[in-house]
Amino acid sequence: MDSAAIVGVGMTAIEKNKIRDGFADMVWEAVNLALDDAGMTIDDIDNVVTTSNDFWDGRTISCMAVSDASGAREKNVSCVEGDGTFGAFYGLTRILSGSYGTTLVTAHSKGSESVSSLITNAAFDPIYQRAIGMDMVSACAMQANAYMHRSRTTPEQLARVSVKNHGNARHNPKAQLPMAITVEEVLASEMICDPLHKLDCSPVSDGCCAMIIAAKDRVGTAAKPPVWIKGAAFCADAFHLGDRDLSRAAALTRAAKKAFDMAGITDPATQVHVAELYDAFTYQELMWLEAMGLCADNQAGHLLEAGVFDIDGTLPVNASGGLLSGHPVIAAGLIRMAEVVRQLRGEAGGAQAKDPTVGVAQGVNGLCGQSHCVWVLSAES
Amino acid sequence: MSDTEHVIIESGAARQPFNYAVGLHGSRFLQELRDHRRFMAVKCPRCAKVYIPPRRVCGACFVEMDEFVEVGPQGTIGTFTILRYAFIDPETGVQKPVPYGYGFIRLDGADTLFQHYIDIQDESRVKIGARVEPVFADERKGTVKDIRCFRIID
Amino acid sequence: MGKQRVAIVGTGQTFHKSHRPDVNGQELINEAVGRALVDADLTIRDIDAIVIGNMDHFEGINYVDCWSVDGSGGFMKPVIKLTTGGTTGSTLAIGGYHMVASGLFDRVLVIGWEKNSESDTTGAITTAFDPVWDRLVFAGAISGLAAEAQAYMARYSATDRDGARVSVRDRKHACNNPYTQLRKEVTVDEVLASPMLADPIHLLDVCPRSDGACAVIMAGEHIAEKITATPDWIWATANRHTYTYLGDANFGRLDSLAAASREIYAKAGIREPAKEIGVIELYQPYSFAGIMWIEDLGLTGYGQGAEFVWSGATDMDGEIPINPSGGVIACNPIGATGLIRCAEAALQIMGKAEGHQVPDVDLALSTGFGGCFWSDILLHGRRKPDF
Amino acid sequence: MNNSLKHIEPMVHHSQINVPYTWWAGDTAGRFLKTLRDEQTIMGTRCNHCARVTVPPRKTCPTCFTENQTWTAVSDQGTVVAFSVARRQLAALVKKVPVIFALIRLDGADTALLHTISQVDPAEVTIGMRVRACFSKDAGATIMAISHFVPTN
Repeated sequence: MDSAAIVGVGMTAIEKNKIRDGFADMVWEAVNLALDDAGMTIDDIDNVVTTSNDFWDGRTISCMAVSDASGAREKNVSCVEGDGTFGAFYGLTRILSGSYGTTLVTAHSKGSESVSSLITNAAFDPIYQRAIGMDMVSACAMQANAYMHRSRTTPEQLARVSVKNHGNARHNPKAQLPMAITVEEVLASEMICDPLHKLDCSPVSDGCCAMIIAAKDRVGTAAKPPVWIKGAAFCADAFHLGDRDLSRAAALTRAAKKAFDMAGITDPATQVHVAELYDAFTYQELMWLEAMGLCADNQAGHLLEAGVFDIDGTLPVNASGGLLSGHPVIAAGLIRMAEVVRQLRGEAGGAQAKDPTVGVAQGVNGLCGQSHCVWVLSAES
Repeated sequence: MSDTEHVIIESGAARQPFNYAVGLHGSRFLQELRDHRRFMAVKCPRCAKVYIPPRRVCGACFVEMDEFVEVGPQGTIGTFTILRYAFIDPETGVQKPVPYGYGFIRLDGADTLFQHYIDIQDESRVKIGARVEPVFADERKGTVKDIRCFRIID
Repeated sequence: MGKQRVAIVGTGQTFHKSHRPDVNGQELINEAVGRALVDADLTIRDIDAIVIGNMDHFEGINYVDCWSVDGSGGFMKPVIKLTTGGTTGSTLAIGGYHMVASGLFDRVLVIGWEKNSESDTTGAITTAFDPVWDRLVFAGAISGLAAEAQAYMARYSATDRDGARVSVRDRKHACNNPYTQLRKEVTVDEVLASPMLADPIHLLDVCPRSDGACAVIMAGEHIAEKITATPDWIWATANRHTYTYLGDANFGRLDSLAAASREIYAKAGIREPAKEIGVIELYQPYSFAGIMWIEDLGLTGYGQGAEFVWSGATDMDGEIPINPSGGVIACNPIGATGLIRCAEAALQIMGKAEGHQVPDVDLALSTGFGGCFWSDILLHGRRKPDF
Repeated sequence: MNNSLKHIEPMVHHSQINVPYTWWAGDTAGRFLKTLRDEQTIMGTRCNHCARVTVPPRKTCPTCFTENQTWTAVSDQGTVVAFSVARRQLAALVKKVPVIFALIRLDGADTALLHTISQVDPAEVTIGMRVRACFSKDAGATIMAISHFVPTN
């Protein structure tokens, strides 16, 4: 697939609490950065897709807050609820349908404004589950246990993900938590929910990302070389955690296979050069790597220890610092895509992988990775 | 077990607290209202439209705005209704007493309307185009409720 | 893979009611999905992707796309959620269109739903408005609409009898639609005698609260005609959002609908919409909109909407029947409502509207409206579009 | 940032969303919950197509998407397939920490039920552990009619 490309990306700094900024302020900043990046003005944008979540934003029809700031006035605009990768997917279809030549996609969230435990508790079924009192952390901790039990992954290996990603974030001026830490420090940090320590969990964050996707015949007008969309797919698993094999991400496996098939990739572990994955918790990076076929089953922990996923490894993973270093939900997946774009353009500075031409990005919706969206991007058409 | 009994699950005391950032444009407005009983609107540098409440971006022009202009405090009723059915205010969980006036005020000098309550002591005087002035709350805290309502002055 | 034309090949609705204690939300969704699959003679295995939406704070469930897979059939399929408030249903239809038109999917299931009986509707609607500027003094959706009607009446000297005439029309049409909620004829005098909610809106001028779901199956052009002999071709889609804060609205006009409809007419080469379009399913949450918004749609000149409605032109046997289904005034499961308009327009094109069928419809229009003055439009045709 | 706003103190509006919900359980979940309350029995549904027994029950088989289901009682004992132990008192938690959350596959069921385990040292909980349900008479027809699970010995 070579019909569309990413021609501009922009993101705010990821911070704990952007007290000066409302949603529109963040979107305005990210959109203007994306337009500058693309060498475009708002008049070059044919349509807009904003991405937000009514629960996180504390507002029904949360997208209303950002329609002016995203330049959607007098344009066709739509609003996806969920991770930004899903917003980008809808934006892509609006180009492939032939209706529009360019789509501006935004995704924003301010975790600082709400109580995330209550927001994610509301994702549990109100009749069968909610009163039990779970949230995203306690659910994912359960999945971490199931994954570790099956794959024999150790707490030290989980901690190593945190060490790597916080360390990588030191090269990313927009990251919230750049840190030089040790495995021992991760394991000594507060136990939030067994087996997840505080440093196994991503922080609460504010941030916004914007992206401009263009049809093939419009990429020539952009300021920078296009990053081509070679494959994109998404898939949802069962809702009830007890209906799934929680130690595996079957929906991710399916979405990744479809995206790789579209891109003509037969051996992702060798043909992908850089990956930005949804590491909301340390175990997720390892579990998603295996589920996507970026490494063999039960091997992610060992390969991590061998340095394969370091910036100078053979498959750098979350060279940006990942979500562990800043996690504005909803924007999170779109930021992963933007970071892959930066890598493929050679703009990642100290986090730059060596000459990558193919990268993957992933976004997640729902509890314990129920629904995934996978993007395969390439510097080459 | 009764087959006709429909089971209901209730949310009970569950609620979601929020700390909404007002933004700097809005903060300036609320502080002027609280401290000086002044209405500060913002003017678009391109189309010259005067917006209240002030906001950062003119949606029509896609430009940032930073020229504040004082508007009001008097204005005219742009449109209105008189609410006669009661509902639960989701913020307080309590019903507001009805009837009450609810309208959109065109403050002198502003191009957009300002939503608020309208005093309806004499319903016959409440009409589109009627002149109004704000009635301020005794204790002002920096919210739009620092205005109690608008009252008819002609 | 490649872009392709899109048609609706099946629709399904629940029997919309004030409350459905016998089913949870997933099961409600499932009823509509099941009927749409039967209508298209497909199984869930034939569906490539699902587009779903509602308004979160009506049911208090986060990540509904994920939660609903038991009912939607989304297990191990691509599922995406779109939400734009009152326009959600029509936004979903536009989303389904692009998903199929992109060539990435051939058969897409579009689902809109709401169980309004599970929350305080006005309380939940209030959460849709800006927490700092609008929410503190917001007086419910009906008050906003009432302010719009007041502005229109002042500008064009319309009366509450004009509004009542629209309610009489839609409530009469609803009697022919077994799926809708309120099926009782009323007179103009009965509308005017019903309790005043917010001047000038009486109880019988507005929509009820509803539980309901609607599902629509869209297919790419190379298979649509194999699925049904009478596909409903989607000719064009358009939308506009103009809201920033409530006080920004141009009260008395729906600028977003005017702009979106002009885009549609330009795409399809329509010059005289009232003559060229056969039927309209208008997202009309209260009666006065039935006068005002047909002017914004260009069916008649500004200030002439009431006269147009009184002439009978929008009745079932008129020049351009509006809301043969009974419209939103007869039932309003909000997240489904816009999609119901789309499904009803499809039924008219496909000739499946039974008791409320308008004869020989070649072109139909369905719209969506959001409480913040947003508009969506889809143009449906019996003939495959040649553009 | 422009000059006119340089010295403005950013404000935060403290608020809440306080909309009450009354969810209809529906006939299927309603029967499950009433049976819990009235008979302290855990019911599932067996799909007549794929033969999987789903607990909690569903009107439609989640995998086959058919309504062809038979009600069947499952055991109140089962096996832990996943668990976590909440140590920090996050807002959603109803009970005081530590709270042990678990997915429990009841004997006779093919899917696992989400609930809590009590009366055990969290350090002793393992995947594969056997547990049984304890019922509560005060919780009405809710999922808390199972108050928690305990180890079987």
